[in-house]
Amino acid sequence: MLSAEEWSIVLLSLRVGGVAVLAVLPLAFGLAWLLARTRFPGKLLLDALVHLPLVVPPVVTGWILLLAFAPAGPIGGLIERWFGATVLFRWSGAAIASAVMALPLMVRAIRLSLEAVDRRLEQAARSLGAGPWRTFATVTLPLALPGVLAGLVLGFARALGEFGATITFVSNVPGETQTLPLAIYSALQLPGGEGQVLRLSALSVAIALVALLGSEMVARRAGRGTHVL
Amino acid sequence: MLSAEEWSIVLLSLRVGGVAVLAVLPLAFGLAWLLARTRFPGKLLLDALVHLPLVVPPVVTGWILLLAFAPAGPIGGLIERWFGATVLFRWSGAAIASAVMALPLMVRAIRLSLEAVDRRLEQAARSLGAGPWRTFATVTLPLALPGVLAGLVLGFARALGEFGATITFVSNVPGETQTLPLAIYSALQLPGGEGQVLRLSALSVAIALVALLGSEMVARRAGRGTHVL
Amino acid sequence: MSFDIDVRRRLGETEIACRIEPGAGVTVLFGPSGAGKTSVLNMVAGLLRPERGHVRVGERTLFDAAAHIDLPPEARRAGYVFQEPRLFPHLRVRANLLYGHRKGAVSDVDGVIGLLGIAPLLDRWPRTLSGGEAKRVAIGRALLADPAFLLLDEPLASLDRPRREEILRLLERLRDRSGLPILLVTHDRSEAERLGDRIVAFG
Amino acid sequence: MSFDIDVRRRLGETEIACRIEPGAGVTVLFGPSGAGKTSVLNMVAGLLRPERGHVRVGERTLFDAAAHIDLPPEARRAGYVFQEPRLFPHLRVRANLLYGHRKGAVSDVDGVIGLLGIAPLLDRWPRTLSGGEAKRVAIGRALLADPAFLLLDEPLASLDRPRREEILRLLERLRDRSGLPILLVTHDRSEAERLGDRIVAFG
Amino acid sequence: PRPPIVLAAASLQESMNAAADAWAQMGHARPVLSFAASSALARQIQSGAPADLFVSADEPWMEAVEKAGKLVPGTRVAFLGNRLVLAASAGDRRTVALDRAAPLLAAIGQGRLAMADPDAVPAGLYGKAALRKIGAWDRLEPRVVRAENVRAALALVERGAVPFGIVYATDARASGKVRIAGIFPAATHPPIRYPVARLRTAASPEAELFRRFLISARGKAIFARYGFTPL
Ligand SMILES: Nc1ncnc2c1ncn2[C@@H]1O[C@H](COP(=O)(O)OP(=O)(O)OP(=O)(O)O)[C@@H](O)[C@H]1O
Ligand SMILES: Nc1ncnc2c1ncn2[C@@H]1O[C@H](COP(=O)(O)OP(=O)(O)OP(=O)(O)O)[C@@H](O)[C@H]1O
Ligand SMILES: [Mg+2]
Ligand SMILES: [Mg+2]
Repeated sequence: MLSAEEWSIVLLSLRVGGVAVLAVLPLAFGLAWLLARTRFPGKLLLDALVHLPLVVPPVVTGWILLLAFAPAGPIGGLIERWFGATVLFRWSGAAIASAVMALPLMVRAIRLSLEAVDRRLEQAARSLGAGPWRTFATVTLPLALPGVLAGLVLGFARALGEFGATITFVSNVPGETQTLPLAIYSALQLPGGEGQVLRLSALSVAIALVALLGSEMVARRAGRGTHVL
Repeated sequence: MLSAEEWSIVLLSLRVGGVAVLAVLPLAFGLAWLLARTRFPGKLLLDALVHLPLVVPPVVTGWILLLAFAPAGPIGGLIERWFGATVLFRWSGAAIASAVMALPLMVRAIRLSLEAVDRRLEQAARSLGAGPWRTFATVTLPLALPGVLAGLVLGFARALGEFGATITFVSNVPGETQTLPLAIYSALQLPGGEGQVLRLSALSVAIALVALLGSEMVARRAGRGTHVL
Repeated sequence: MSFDIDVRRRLGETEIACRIEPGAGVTVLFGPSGAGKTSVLNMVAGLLRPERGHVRVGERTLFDAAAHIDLPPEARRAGYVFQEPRLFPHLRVRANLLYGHRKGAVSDVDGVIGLLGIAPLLDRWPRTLSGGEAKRVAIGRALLADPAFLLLDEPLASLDRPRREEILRLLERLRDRSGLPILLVTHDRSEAERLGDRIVAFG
Repeated sequence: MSFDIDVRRRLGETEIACRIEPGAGVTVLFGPSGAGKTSVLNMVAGLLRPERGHVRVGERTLFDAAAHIDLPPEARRAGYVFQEPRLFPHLRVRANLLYGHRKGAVSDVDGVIGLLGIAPLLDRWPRTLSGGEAKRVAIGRALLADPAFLLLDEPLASLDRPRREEILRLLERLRDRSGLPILLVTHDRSEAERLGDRIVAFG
Repeated sequence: PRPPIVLAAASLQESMNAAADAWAQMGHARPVLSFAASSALARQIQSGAPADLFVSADEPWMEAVEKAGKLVPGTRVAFLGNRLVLAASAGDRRTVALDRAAPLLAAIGQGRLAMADPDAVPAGLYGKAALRKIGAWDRLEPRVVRAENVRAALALVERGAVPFGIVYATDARASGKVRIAGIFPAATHPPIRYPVARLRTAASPEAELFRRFLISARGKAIFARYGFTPL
């Protein structure tokens, strides 16, 4: 059904998208929390900063990432010094690009759900002896779960489709950074590559469908209590 | 400050993004409603279809749009027949591309908010004599407003950054389809174009910032009643 | 004008059945917690669909399983005070009160507001109201919707004695002057005996 | 063990001030709707911060504006039954009841559940509960959190008479045996007189 | 040893893959090939990305990389050439002379002409120069459809969205859905040359060997099969 090469592209895409979305989830949640629950000077600026990867064309995001993560760049220098490694041409770099592109979508979705959480339930938890952390873990987080799930789905879908930032940042290295969209790009460069393009696109869609199905199932399980029929 | 050419690019981007997002909003709301409130066979498929433009790389989306809207294509043929016009190489085509790319983000955000609306309030409205439409307009819609606003912001930001589908679908026609990202792409192709890239990117960010500010203000006004302090 | 109700509905484990013979005035639903009182009101209001039976108020048939009649809630003209206030959080108190009010309707807006003592609250958001204040606004909202009958689910719980007295008197007046049929849920026996022309024991 | 409360706080237009001198047993807060009873309970529970004054329970100072003491809610060990049930919608009744329950705590879980008559509800979701059922679960949840004192905001509203009687007896036992200080809001004078060692009139 | 990482312009995808296959058949480790726009690759190199060889689709980007000091001096060689052609959809039987404006203007008429962005992308820049030279640019500029790259311009012709496109001879030859309606005389535009160079960051001992293979007669012969002109 799938050639060995296609399999490896699919696995790479899953790894890049999965790692990207899961790794960036805590950051996304933290940012969503700051934006939903706190007031501080410069909040609007942070909000804008989070939206940046959406507003600026992906190639520019990729270029900025390149400047930051290059061996001579501010972050790349540190990584080089501490780990003796680079993320350029590496799947970890592709995951970084996907994570950055997915971030605004995840933050918005989580923020929407956090804003809808009834604070009086958190008060009830506190009065029942739960500290802020337990309250967060047992009340806030479960009640914000629809947003977290939506964020994961949106972010993962975005990561699956991410092209411009990735190719600009970590190039198009088969087996390392050549995820599905980059493979599709390569196929598009070939005369008569349309068949391959459609095949790979269908693969993307199939993966997304499975992810969606999974998220809907989790949402249904988790929503049994909260959703009014 | 801005050259006449830059001004016209900015205005075009605003028009394309604004028209795209406002025109697709009713559709997005309708889809969000279907997904949030109804059950029907094939719902998951519709859900997946909505996510498609996110999952598939933008160039592929652009390519599919091209196939559909080309004079020989199924939709393009109809437009040609009825209006004697084409959207190819026209700003209307750029708006279509942006709308398609923005759709999944808008649907998700609106759906999240719709799912959080307390149905018992709708029941109360009905018992007070409001028919389904009045209930929708005076209760459901205002309570889902955070999601609508988030959807508009996300969609507009996405439209501002939309590149791959646009250039593939309607190409890069100055004054007609050359929005900010396309102008940025052109500048990126030339050695030494970085200054121009940064300048145009800053413009995008400034526009997004204004849009964000506006949406936050509307959200604050609308949220006075609903948000627990 | 009076209720003529005979409904049945299963909710989870609970089988709810209620029969109210025609008879004017205030009908009190009395019964232990969980007996199905709220569910009956919901069925009369059109918010919960009975499995069988009928709901008639005066001449009007609101629901009849056999005849396939099922008026939507907005056509039933119920003045429903829910067990919990259910105020619209995005509307100020004034807009909540007037939500169901039609221009030119008979109800005396200022009179109701004054009697319920909610005049100082008109510009407030519902979330800033105390429990009893919210309850009073909910009563006002139902009364101002120009209802053809009233469904009151513990309307006087969490109200202090003087307020309770005034609202009781208002309900008595509505019953006596306009002949408005009233279906009242209460756990207070004195309330039930004072207002109730008939008491339907339950569960 | 007793309350020693003196708090002040402005909410919108309302100036809320409450002073409760030390004294054992059940203190009833009695007053018209909107007087500030719920707000006082919130200040004692640590959910609303007084502008000045102090809150002491027994030997413990929970709040003292002058001494800059302000224990967080979770450290106060209040057993708070809110005016509205505030059950966690994502947890079943059982998990709601046990939310504040620590292993090895003295409270008798089965006893409380039996007494409140909520044993058949344990596997249900809160949204399927009737008003009185939800209220009883909320009472159980507060009692099982092993509280150092109780804050009860109209705990018996929307409960039928037999239930009400049983819960009243439970509260009396708690007061008499464990000497648990109780702050009770009620609009029912008979309830107030029966339970209240002191009645603080308000507003 | 680690195989060399070769950053190559996207338009070289097929031919470079063939060259890499041939190299691997000679018993070497197959180089890792990364295809993207020359601009993207050049920026990666400028930022210090650790690659071995760079094959650009035009000289200016190679120039920029050299100026940034990223090349090993003396390793830069322009080894391939290409031609610029007018592609028409396969059903179109016309041939168009491209040494003057009139035939082209007549052929396009009120239609449109696809090409890579004439202000940015190399193929577009060459095309614009050629149209200028034959005096057709001013008349045709409003009719030009600017595509993301030369392949995208070709795709527009393939799908019938536009009747004509200016593309590289190699692209037009490889596509089964277009015909070459005319070839721009070499004198009408700057020479189209593909330079290769070894990068300072090159760590693979094979890098230099592969570069030499590419510019050898054997190497160039492979590219010639795909329509490139060996230089
Ligand atoms: N955010 C606010 N803004 C303005 N007023 C407020 C706000 N919160 C509470 N209030 C007012 O403070 C007063 C005290 O409220 P509280 O809930 O303590 O009353 P209560 O005595 O419990 O009344 P009830 O018996 O009706 O429950 C009320 O008049 C209420 O309207
Ligand atoms: N979705 C459901 N699933 C299972 N049981 C339900 C559901 N909805 C309601 N019930 C049960 O139906 C019964 C009737 O509920 P209802 O709210 O009508 O009671 P009630 O008489 O109003 O009680 P209360 O005086 O406590 O408000 C209750 O036992 C309740 O638990
Ligand atoms: Mg009830
Ligand atoms: Mg209160």
